Amino acid sequence: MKVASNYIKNVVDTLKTTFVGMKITGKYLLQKPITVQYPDERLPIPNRYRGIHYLEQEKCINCLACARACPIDCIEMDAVRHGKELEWITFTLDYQKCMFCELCVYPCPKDCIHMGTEYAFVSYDRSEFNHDLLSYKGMAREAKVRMIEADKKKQAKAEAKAAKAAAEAASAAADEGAATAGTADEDAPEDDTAPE
Amino acid sequence: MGFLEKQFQENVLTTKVDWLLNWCRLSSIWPMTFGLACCAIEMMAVGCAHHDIDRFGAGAFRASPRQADLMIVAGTVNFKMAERIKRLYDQMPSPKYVIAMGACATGGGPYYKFGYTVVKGVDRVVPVDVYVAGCPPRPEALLEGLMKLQEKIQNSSVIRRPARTA
Amino acid sequence: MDFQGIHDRLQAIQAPGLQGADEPREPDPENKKDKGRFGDPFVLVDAKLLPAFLQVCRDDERLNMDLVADFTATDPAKDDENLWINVQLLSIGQKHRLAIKCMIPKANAVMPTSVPVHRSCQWHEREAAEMYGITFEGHPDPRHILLPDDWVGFPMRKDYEFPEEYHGISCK
Amino acid sequence: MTSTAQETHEPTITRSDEEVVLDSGEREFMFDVRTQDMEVNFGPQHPATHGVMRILMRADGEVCTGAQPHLGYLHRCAEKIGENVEWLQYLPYTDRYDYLAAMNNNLGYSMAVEKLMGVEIPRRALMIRTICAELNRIGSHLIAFGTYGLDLGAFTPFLYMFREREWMMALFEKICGARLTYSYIRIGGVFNDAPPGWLSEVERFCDTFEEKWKEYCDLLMVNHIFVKRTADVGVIPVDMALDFGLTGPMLRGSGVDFDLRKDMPYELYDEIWKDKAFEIPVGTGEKGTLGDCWDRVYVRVMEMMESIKIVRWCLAAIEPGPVIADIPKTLRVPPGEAYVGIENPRGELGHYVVSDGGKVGVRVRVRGPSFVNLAVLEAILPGALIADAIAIIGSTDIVVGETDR
Repeated sequence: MKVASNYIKNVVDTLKTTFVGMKITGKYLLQKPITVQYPDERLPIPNRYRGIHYLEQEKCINCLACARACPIDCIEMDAVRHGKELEWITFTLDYQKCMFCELCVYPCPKDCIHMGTEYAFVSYDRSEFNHDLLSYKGMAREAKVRMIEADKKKQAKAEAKAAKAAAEAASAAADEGAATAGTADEDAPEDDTAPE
Repeated sequence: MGFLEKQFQENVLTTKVDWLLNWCRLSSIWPMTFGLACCAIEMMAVGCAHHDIDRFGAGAFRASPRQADLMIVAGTVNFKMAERIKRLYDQMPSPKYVIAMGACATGGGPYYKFGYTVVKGVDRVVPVDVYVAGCPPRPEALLEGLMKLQEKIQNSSVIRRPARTA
Repeated sequence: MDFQGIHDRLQAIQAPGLQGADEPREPDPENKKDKGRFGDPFVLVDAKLLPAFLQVCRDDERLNMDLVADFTATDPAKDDENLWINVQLLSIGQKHRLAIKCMIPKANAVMPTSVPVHRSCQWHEREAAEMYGITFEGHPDPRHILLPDDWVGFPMRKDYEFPEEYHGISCK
Repeated sequence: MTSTAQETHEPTITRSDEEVVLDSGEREFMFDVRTQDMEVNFGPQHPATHGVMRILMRADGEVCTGAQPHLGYLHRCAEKIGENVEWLQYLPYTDRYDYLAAMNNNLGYSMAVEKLMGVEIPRRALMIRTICAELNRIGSHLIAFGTYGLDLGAFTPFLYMFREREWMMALFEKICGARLTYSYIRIGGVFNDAPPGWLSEVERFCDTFEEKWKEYCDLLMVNHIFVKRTADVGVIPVDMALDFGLTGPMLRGSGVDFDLRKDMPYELYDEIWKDKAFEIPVGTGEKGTLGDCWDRVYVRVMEMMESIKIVRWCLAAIEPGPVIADIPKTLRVPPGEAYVGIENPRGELGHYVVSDGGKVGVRVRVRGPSFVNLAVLEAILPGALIADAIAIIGSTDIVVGETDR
């Protein structure tokens, strides 16, 4: 008898709890679905999202701080320095290794490498993941202009100095002339470093 | 087949058949439940309500490789697992596709340098069709990868099958 | 109980293999090269008597160390001739911890197993054995646990060289 | 699953002399059914292994007579990496062993290094750390509970639980920018202050979650089928639990009232516990024997609510202030060794760090709770039915990233 009553109790319990479950499921039947229709509508990406990197190349000074901070050395950068201006050769970030930890962003002294809100990066070929962050190779136009101007200034200054020194050497007395030339030598490098 | 192959190349009928077959294939890519590591959680998220992968016809996660078309390698592959992956891939019926999800499956990821047991890229074991970057990628990125795969299937030809290299 | 109390108790019951204690200290201001030692205090135990020591810790009612929280090894440096065995004990009843350290020579890394005392040591010892090349005498299941069975070398040793390839898959 | 026949003798059925008299007075005869012993390989590719783990089971008919877990299918050399990268650079790797509770891992590692350095953490940072760790505990238990339902054949709760988890992940995304691998709790505090409006959104999450939590209980915990499949299955007695060194919900499910947050408090838990803001749920044996699968799931489900209480306490007490202590950019950790165990969703996560005063650690040892908890399968699977094996494995709630590291 007890077996039969147990059996009936089991059946009743099952039906009862199933009904409770179905009630909850049914409650959601008429609600608006939460699915995001991805390619058409997109979830808002917060500002702090750690997505694909981008680089403000004009600010970068090729100090290698980000490359050193990276736990897996996925940043490779190389540039040639012309006076104050940089000629970029390469700045790549390897997404085959990168783990989006943001440790490269904070050591930057010029605050020029950032993580953007772009997240979808797919490819048929994994070598494409060796991502080039440079927006231009070589030198920027402004930098080139600045460099040429600086060069010109430098040249002009050197010429002026040479002319002055020659004139002084020619006109003034020998012992006084040497002292003035010394001060001119000290002034010259400071002028070079202010091309703007 | 050599003679027939030439006959059917630029035919209106074959292009239509191609289109139809490709359309059938790309709208029902059944992936295999094959979660390895962290990326598997995002793969589960793709299957859930927010990013419902069923909208692309790829929501029927199969437990058996015999019923699956797509292997999403979601996570780090190490040497012990690599031979199992190879075996699972061999068990899948053709045409079969592989998505390498995340940095670890793509090229070793964060374990590239000191991971002595980590395979540096699952393409050393099985051929990969689409790579998805991220560690782990957002669910949307995986959907993007799936769409890229569908694009690839759409552009392939059934009659002129490209030689696959294992 | 704090560490001092545990150490006193261990001395009072004459725990087998107890060799001493090491407590953290501030750097010596006079000696510039001394950087001090920070962190946790621990007791030094003879590796050969570790199972007996663990049993005493478990059975003594004042110490009552029920759990082996962690059992691991450490290779301190490439040119160091010893490996460390680090055991962390936890008492659920008394709510205290005890750190144990043993030294075993790298040249002859053999010590008795602690599995008869705590079964939780079984997997920890298997891991330590494959990673550091320590032989646990009397271990019931001395197989590899994390690495493949045919793996060569002991990866966690400081002088380990990374493999070139494994079963035809290149590691570079 | 693949199976291989071991012996080829014919199945025989013999009636044993024992007979059992049930309470109802009916007599039940025990039959000795001798069948071939089979080896059943469970995994590594199986939807119910929660990752890649292989269990080699020996089955005699329907009964499992032996089980041997095989690990290492996700061994990622985390400890070796810890000896090769700088202290701060190791932090992102801590995300990746227990990837369901990355905040807790960050917290454990940071606390171990802080213990060596002796840094004092600003109070606001402690608050945010606690909030994040507890929210992540909820998220982790949601997955554990949801996938457990999935293993036992209930698909719908899984979808519901992922809905809440998506919200929780969106919260984390707002504060640190990643969904799964946060690296947010850093050595010395937290990395970034909470953005404006974040704390009030956490509050809204708590309100909504409390309602939904009741639904989950109705859906699964009292469901008759669920109870039948979990009660009296996979019982772990207290002695066995202690012998195997189990911690966390596995231990509390066996009725031991031990939680590191209460018994060996760290960070702010001392204060919160003294305020009686939360309780430690312990298995009661309500539906079956004490220490069965149902009790373990029960502990996890109740813990979610306690986490909500802790979050609410922090939200009420949080004050503005700095969020990170003044630590140098390149960490030089003073020499010494420290072990810190914290209460992860799965048990005690221990970090044992050794430093020699340099930039790079000498040893970073991770004591993963899953690794220890998994070992108990060797003892509880033999004697269980093959059909119950899934229920038992699911109730241990392992994350393979942590067992293998």
